Amino acid sequence: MSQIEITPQANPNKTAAKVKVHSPLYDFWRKFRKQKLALVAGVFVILLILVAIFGPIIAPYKPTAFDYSSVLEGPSAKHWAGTDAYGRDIFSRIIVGTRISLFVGFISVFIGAAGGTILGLISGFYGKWIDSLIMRICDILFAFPGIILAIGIIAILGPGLGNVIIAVSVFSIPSFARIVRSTTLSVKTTLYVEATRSMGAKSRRLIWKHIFPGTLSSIIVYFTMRIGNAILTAASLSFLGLGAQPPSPEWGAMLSDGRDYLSTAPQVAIFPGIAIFITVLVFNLLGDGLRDALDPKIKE
Amino acid sequence: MFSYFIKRLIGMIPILFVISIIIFLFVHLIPGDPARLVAGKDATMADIKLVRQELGLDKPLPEQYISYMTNLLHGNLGTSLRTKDPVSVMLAQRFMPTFWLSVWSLLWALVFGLLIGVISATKRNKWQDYSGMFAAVSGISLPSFWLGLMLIQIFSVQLGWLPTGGLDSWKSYILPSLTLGAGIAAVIARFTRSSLMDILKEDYVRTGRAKGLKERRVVWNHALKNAMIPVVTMTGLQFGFLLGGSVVVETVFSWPGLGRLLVDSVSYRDYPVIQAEMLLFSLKFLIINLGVDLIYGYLNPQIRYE
Amino acid sequence: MSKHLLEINQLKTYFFGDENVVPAVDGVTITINKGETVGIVGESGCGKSVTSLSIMRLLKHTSGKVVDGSISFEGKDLLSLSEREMRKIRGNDIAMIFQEPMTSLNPVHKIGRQIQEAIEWHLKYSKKKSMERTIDMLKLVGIPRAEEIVNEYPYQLSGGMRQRVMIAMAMACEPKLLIADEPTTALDVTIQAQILELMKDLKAKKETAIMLITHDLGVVAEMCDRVVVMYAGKVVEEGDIYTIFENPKHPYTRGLLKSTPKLHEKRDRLGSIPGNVPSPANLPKGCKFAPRCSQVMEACLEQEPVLKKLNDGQCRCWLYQSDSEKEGVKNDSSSLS
Amino acid sequence: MTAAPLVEVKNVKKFFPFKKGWFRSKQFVKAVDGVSFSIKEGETFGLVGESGCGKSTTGRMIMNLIQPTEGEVWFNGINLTELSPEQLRKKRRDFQMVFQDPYASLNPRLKVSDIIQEPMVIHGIKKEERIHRISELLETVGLHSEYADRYPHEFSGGQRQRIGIARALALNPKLIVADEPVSALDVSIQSQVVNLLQDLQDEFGLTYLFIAHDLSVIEHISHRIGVMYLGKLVEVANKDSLYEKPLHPYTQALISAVPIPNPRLKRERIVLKGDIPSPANPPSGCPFHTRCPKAFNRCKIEVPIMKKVYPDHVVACHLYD
Amino acid sequence: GSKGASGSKEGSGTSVKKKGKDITIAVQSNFISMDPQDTNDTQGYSAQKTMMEGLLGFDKNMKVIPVLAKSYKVSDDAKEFTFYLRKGIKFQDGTPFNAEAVKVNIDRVSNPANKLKRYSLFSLVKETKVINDYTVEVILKKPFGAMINNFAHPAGMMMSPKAIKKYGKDIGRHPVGTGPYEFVDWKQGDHLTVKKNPHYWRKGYPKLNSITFKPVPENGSRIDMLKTGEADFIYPVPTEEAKKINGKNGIEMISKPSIVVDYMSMNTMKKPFNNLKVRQAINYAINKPAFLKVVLNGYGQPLDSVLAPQVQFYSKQNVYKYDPEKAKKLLKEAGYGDGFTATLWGDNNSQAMKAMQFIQQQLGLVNIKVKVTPMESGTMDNKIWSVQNPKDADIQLYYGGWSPSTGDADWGIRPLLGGESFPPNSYNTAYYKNDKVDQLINQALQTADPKVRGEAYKKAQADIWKDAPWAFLATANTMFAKQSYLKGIYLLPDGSLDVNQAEIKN
Ligand SMILES: Nc1ncnc2c1ncn2[C@@H]1O[C@H](COP(=O)(O)OP(=O)(O)OP(=O)(O)O)[C@@H](O)[C@H]1O
Ligand SMILES: Nc1ncnc2c1ncn2[C@@H]1O[C@H](COP(=O)(O)OP(=O)(O)OP(=O)(O)O)[C@@H](O)[C@H]1O
Ligand SMILES: [Mg+2]
Ligand SMILES: [Mg+2]
Repeated sequence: MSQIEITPQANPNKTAAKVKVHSPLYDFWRKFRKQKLALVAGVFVILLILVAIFGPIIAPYKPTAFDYSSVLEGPSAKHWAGTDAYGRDIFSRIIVGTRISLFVGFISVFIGAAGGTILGLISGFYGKWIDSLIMRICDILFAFPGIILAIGIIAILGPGLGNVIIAVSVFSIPSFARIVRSTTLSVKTTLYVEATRSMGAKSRRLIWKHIFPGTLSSIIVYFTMRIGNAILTAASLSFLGLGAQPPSPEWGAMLSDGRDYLSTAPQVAIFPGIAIFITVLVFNLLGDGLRDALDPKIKE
Repeated sequence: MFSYFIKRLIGMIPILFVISIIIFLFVHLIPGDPARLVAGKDATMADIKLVRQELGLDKPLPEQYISYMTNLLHGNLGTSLRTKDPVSVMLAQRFMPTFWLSVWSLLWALVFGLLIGVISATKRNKWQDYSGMFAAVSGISLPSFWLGLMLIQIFSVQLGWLPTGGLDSWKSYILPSLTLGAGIAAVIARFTRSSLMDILKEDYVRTGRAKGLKERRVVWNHALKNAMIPVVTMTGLQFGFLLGGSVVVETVFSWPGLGRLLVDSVSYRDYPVIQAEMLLFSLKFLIINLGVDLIYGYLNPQIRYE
Repeated sequence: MSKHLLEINQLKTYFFGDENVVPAVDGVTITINKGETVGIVGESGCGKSVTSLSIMRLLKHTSGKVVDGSISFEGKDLLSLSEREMRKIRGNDIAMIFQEPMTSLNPVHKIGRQIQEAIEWHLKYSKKKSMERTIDMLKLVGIPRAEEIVNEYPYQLSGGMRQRVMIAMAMACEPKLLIADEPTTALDVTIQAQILELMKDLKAKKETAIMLITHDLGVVAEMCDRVVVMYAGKVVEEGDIYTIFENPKHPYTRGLLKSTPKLHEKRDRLGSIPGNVPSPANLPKGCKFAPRCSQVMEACLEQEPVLKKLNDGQCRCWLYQSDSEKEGVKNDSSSLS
Repeated sequence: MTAAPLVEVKNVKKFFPFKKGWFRSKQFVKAVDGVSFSIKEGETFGLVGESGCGKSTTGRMIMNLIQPTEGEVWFNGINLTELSPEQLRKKRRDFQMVFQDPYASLNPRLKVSDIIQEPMVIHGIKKEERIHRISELLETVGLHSEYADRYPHEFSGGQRQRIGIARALALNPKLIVADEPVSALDVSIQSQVVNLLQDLQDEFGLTYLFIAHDLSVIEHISHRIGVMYLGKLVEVANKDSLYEKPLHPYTQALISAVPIPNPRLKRERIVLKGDIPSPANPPSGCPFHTRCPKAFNRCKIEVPIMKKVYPDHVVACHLYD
Repeated sequence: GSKGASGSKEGSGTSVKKKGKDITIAVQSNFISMDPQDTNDTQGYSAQKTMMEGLLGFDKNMKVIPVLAKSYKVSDDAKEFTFYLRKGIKFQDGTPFNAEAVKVNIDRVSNPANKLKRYSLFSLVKETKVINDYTVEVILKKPFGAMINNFAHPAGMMMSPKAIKKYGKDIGRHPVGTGPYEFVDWKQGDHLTVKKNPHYWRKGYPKLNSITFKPVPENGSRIDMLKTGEADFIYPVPTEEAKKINGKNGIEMISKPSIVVDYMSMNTMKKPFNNLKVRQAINYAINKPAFLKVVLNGYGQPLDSVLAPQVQFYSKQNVYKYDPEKAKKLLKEAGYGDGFTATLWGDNNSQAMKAMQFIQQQLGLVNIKVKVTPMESGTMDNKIWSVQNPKDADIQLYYGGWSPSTGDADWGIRPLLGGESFPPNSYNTAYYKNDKVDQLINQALQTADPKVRGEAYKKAQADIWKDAPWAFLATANTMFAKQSYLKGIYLLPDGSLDVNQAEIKN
């Protein structure tokens, strides 16, 4: 018989060179590239980031420049998004405000997500008293009404944008923790986690390498969803005098300003509203794309 | 299961105790002098002094805490510094409107959210998906005051069908609950979609199809229950927040609920009311979380509580 | 001979990946008659499951698509039925037992409910009656304490029990055609024996035709009337059971038989077919089996043979093609190995 | 081969608690109910038995994935049940498992290369070595090395199981608990894998606990075989003895039920009657008496104990007293 | 004096008709208490005034008028006040109104042990004597010239002595007075309803059957209620919307000058505001007409004294004309040619934020960099009033508003600018202390003689104006809107409502 038996020592040198493993990043990009909508959203996000960086340069007017001769004007060629009660150019304010809003929205949710994810993983994975402890802490955080928490945090740390970010992060920690915990609970029972445990994996590795990726898609979805929420929360904090100080053009604060002019000069609220909407939309679309690209089972 | 339930209920007692201490300290740490705020804008120092005595705020903090706790243990939540009403009566008055509003909002949100989520997940990347998700993103990013005022414009001012606010009849619930529900529906829709999309790839969904079941039945009966765990978590949270009362919606719709009471109490540093409300919120979250955990157990039989 | 119950003709089912097209099933022709049991054997990945999913039209939610060929069931063209008409057939006229017992049952529904559902749906039974039938079915497939098991969840059962549940589910509506994708793989022999008996019974009583996908040649020998051997998305040999076991034509079929361990047979090593199943993304040019074949010829590497009708079956191999097709590559099989 | 046993299982039991309804008291599924056996180094111990009789549970207890309710598991002279978690973790590289379910035991989010690497990463093997070994292992189990770049869901069942085997082999363990490793494989690959496992054993002196229900494979690969029924071992013998003169009626039934790949051969089968009893509520006396064609009165009352009938052949049956 | 009135009399749109005589009034916030002696919000008084009356009261222009008292007499030393009561008046619970009832009320509020919020208005009362059934005499501990206005203040409204006895501390939930309407029910946060008092002493009144007050905090919602007819009267009306709704759908918008002053105080004890030139420069640097236009949408007047024109003893001063050049010059003279940086504190409501941003921009033009810090009220209170020693005060600029609810100059000047009113005692956030002014304030309190008092306040106002401890900004108008069929309803300059003569004329 002329057949070749497959043995463990079969030409190790020859085959070793043949292994070609693409980096996960490459795979990810290859898949992400296929998601047209997410790509467009990604371009928008980059655009937003550019606007955030170069906002003050590209804005046609100074965002704080008052002009009492043109107060509460509707959109026109001169003022694309009209003017507010002080005659400030709303379009310029939105452009310049991108930085603050994006920063607050993104960073605060990021911190909240990071904290919440760690807590949720630990809680779901270890169970028992650690789970109870963490979940009870979350309960307490949940039970603290937002404003009280914010006032408290700012009272302890002092006012300022940085502390607003902390306050908003603290808001989102328990939500993330609970979401991550619940997915952890179901991923934990899978056979592949048991298989990895049987190899002698440390808990830390089990959590990060095997359970965490399983929770990632719900994290991403919630993350992108929270960004809009965070911008609005930060706005209400500025409104309490706890955040970005006037006249800095923070979107949420602009939106709240517009509340008084909703029927007389709707542009004051509508345009910042649209800015928030677009931001939330593109982050959501991007999140969906990321999620799909991270999911090995989807092939399209 | 039952003993688990009882255990959790008993477990709440020490938690509530700890929470009450945290709440007390936290509330007293917030800057602001209730005596001055309660006494009013043109009060004199003498007025303020009187108010402070009247409210017992002149005593040292530990003494105040002890009397707060003894009252609490006797089931006495104290009286409002501002209105001098018993706090329990105030909360009772405000709780039911908030509760029913929350329930209605949640119902709307579940109906719309699940519907949109399921349709989007099953019609992935078709126009139904895109419009569903567009609606959901709108729900997330639309400030509720805006939505509320728009609804009033349309349904009250233009069409004259529904009242602009207040709580007079069942009609009063419609607009505020829709406003509140929109954001939650959006969240539920997003979660349902993403979670359901995962589940639809599972083998047992294929088994359902192989049985010849209608796609609708496969999705709603077989896939959805599996997909509900993250959705239930979210919904529980949202219900909790709802029960706290939404300041914005209560303001827009002149709703006699807990949210406005809290804001008023905070701006007047009405300690007994703030403390009682926060204690109520804690209890409410504990109960909701317990409920959510029990629902987990129902949804995923493999998660067992012993 | 009566009309064929199922006729698969030149079926081609491809998967469309992001970079390549995977021809998982590439021109398969199978016929099954009423009451007949046809075994489909072949190496893992050769397209057996995809063929069965194509029949059931369950590829809709994957990247797979039937690109060519036809499937007719009782004269109806399954591929052109509406989804609604197809639903009436699924689970009722054609039932399927899936390969993966662990993931094919819904983890959050009770066992009983999952079986009952199909009975209620297709046979229009009442709740109570369908539950009774469910319990009967479970008992039939040898599930202990069936009355209790109906109220349990899949995770509480061992793999074998789950597979029996799957079988009970598939047989509950007494289908005309049962597609069994490795139905006894996870079972122990005593239960396997019971189930095989059960399937034989069903076949005898209801004239159920069975398409039995398996790699256990023992099961094939016991159950089947005819055998279709597949390799790399194609049928390589087809013949009645005795021919296949006693006079296998294709080198692949022969290899398979040699690889099968037999009871009381003392061998130091099992025979085996060397090499791997070619990856469907880059199949060899000529005969797909050529790289692993012990009787490979020049022609094998150049051109793919056709499925040729022989007097006792069909075979896709140059060894049996007519002289004019073979030309100069006759008889020197060993010279190339 | 005469050295001290590598694995010694001493009277292990595993009772899973379960509850019905909210108020009823706890009941137990006696998945494994007092099993003892030992495996010598370099030996293959085959474990056969009906589905649900506790084979996997026994395997998982040896792997220390679940704690025995009672009893001890000794490995290489160490009582695994007494080790600290960290000591146990380190020890784990010496015993690996191949799982019954090739679908759920591979992390769907990891590539094949990562799955196979995982045990090596866990036990701190250098990267170059790992890369080298991945392709070696893939070839070993009969997969193209280009598959390293794919995800498990892109494979058919048999292919996945080979990945699982490659993973178990990665650390050159002393013991492999193979829980029905070939039942999802087609014959040609099954024979390759069985041959492969045998080769590995010859070369590295590996020890196997080989769980299967295919008696012909078990016969081929095992040196000694244990037959389980309802959480208990009913017969342990070396291969030749077991297949030539099976003693326990259950073993006899098992062997007679194996399908023979010969369409003309119609054998006399011992068909077992009756339902398989529930492990939550096992019958009194001999657990098999409810289905045993040779049962007599004593079987219902008295639990048979293991007796040596031939050298290297023990059985728990009243017929041989 | 309705010089600033800008409401049109008749709506130009379709006129709307009303069925029945029950009206709904939408107000901004929740009521806190119905005990006038324990109330400190104007809105609470608006509701109470439907049910209760005082010995004296205010007319439309904040002039003191007799109500339950026919007339009164004040001793020269402003220590003894004698009231002659109307006869035949009964409280809504049937208790007769007489001197004894007055004594019960005044005793209650002037007793510190009762810890009532309005104690301070009556803290000087030494005793109340019943002279006969319809004559009472109130004797003060020391002269207090402004006392008559305190009696006219809604805190001086009379409650039934029987009810006080019956309900004790709970009287705030069960108001019983002599007013044209009697209490029906009150659900916190939802509504408060009063109905016609059939035994009201003034013949022909009231003309409505019932009034329901509803707290509607959202500006837009209040207007919508008016549009849908759910409300017949709303206040306040946001200035932004005022012009838009006026005249449509039978809605009338009415705006009248108030006694509320908008100002920005400057900490006169701290650099650079201890320099008069700096303070004057700031006054010159702010364009008041622009302030009115931007912040108040034109509904208001420039502030031309520390008091609003309708406050008793107001005296007009020469407005600091908008002159940025002069401001710059003054700053240069003061040594701040390159400007400086300062922080401006204020409330976080939208009107205050607007005002502060306006000031920020205006001062920016003269090189003063202002950092605006709007604060939640509790937090700000803490920052301002927890300071024990003036030297520790962090406050630099503070934007605020003040309404002297007694309508008298004393309450408009002393708490804000009196030398003894530094925080935490009172509201002198400018830390302004001018001995001469203090002396004048004191002098005015020693007598009830309007001439003497007027003279003193005139001088004081002039001195303060010169010292410029504030940037004098504006007095805002009161704003309300109603259905055109609703007549005889108006807001007093202090922002409280008078519904007693309201009627429906379709
Ligand atoms: N969803 C899918 N996406 C891409 N390729 C697939 C998919 N399902 C199956 N394939 C490919 O199609 C080919 C045939 O697969 P199939 O499952 O039919 O094999 P099989 O004969 O059933 O094997 P086994 O005996 O292992 O079950 C395989 O190469 C597999 O990789
Ligand atoms: N986690 C668990 N909780 C409760 N019961 C369990 C659990 N795992 C297994 N069992 C029960 O224990 C018994 C033995 O299960 P086990 O998986 O060991 O069987 P097995 O011999 O491996 O069967 P198979 O051949 O089907 O794999 C079964 O009755 C099963 O229902
Ligand atoms: Mg298959
Ligand atoms: Mg098993």
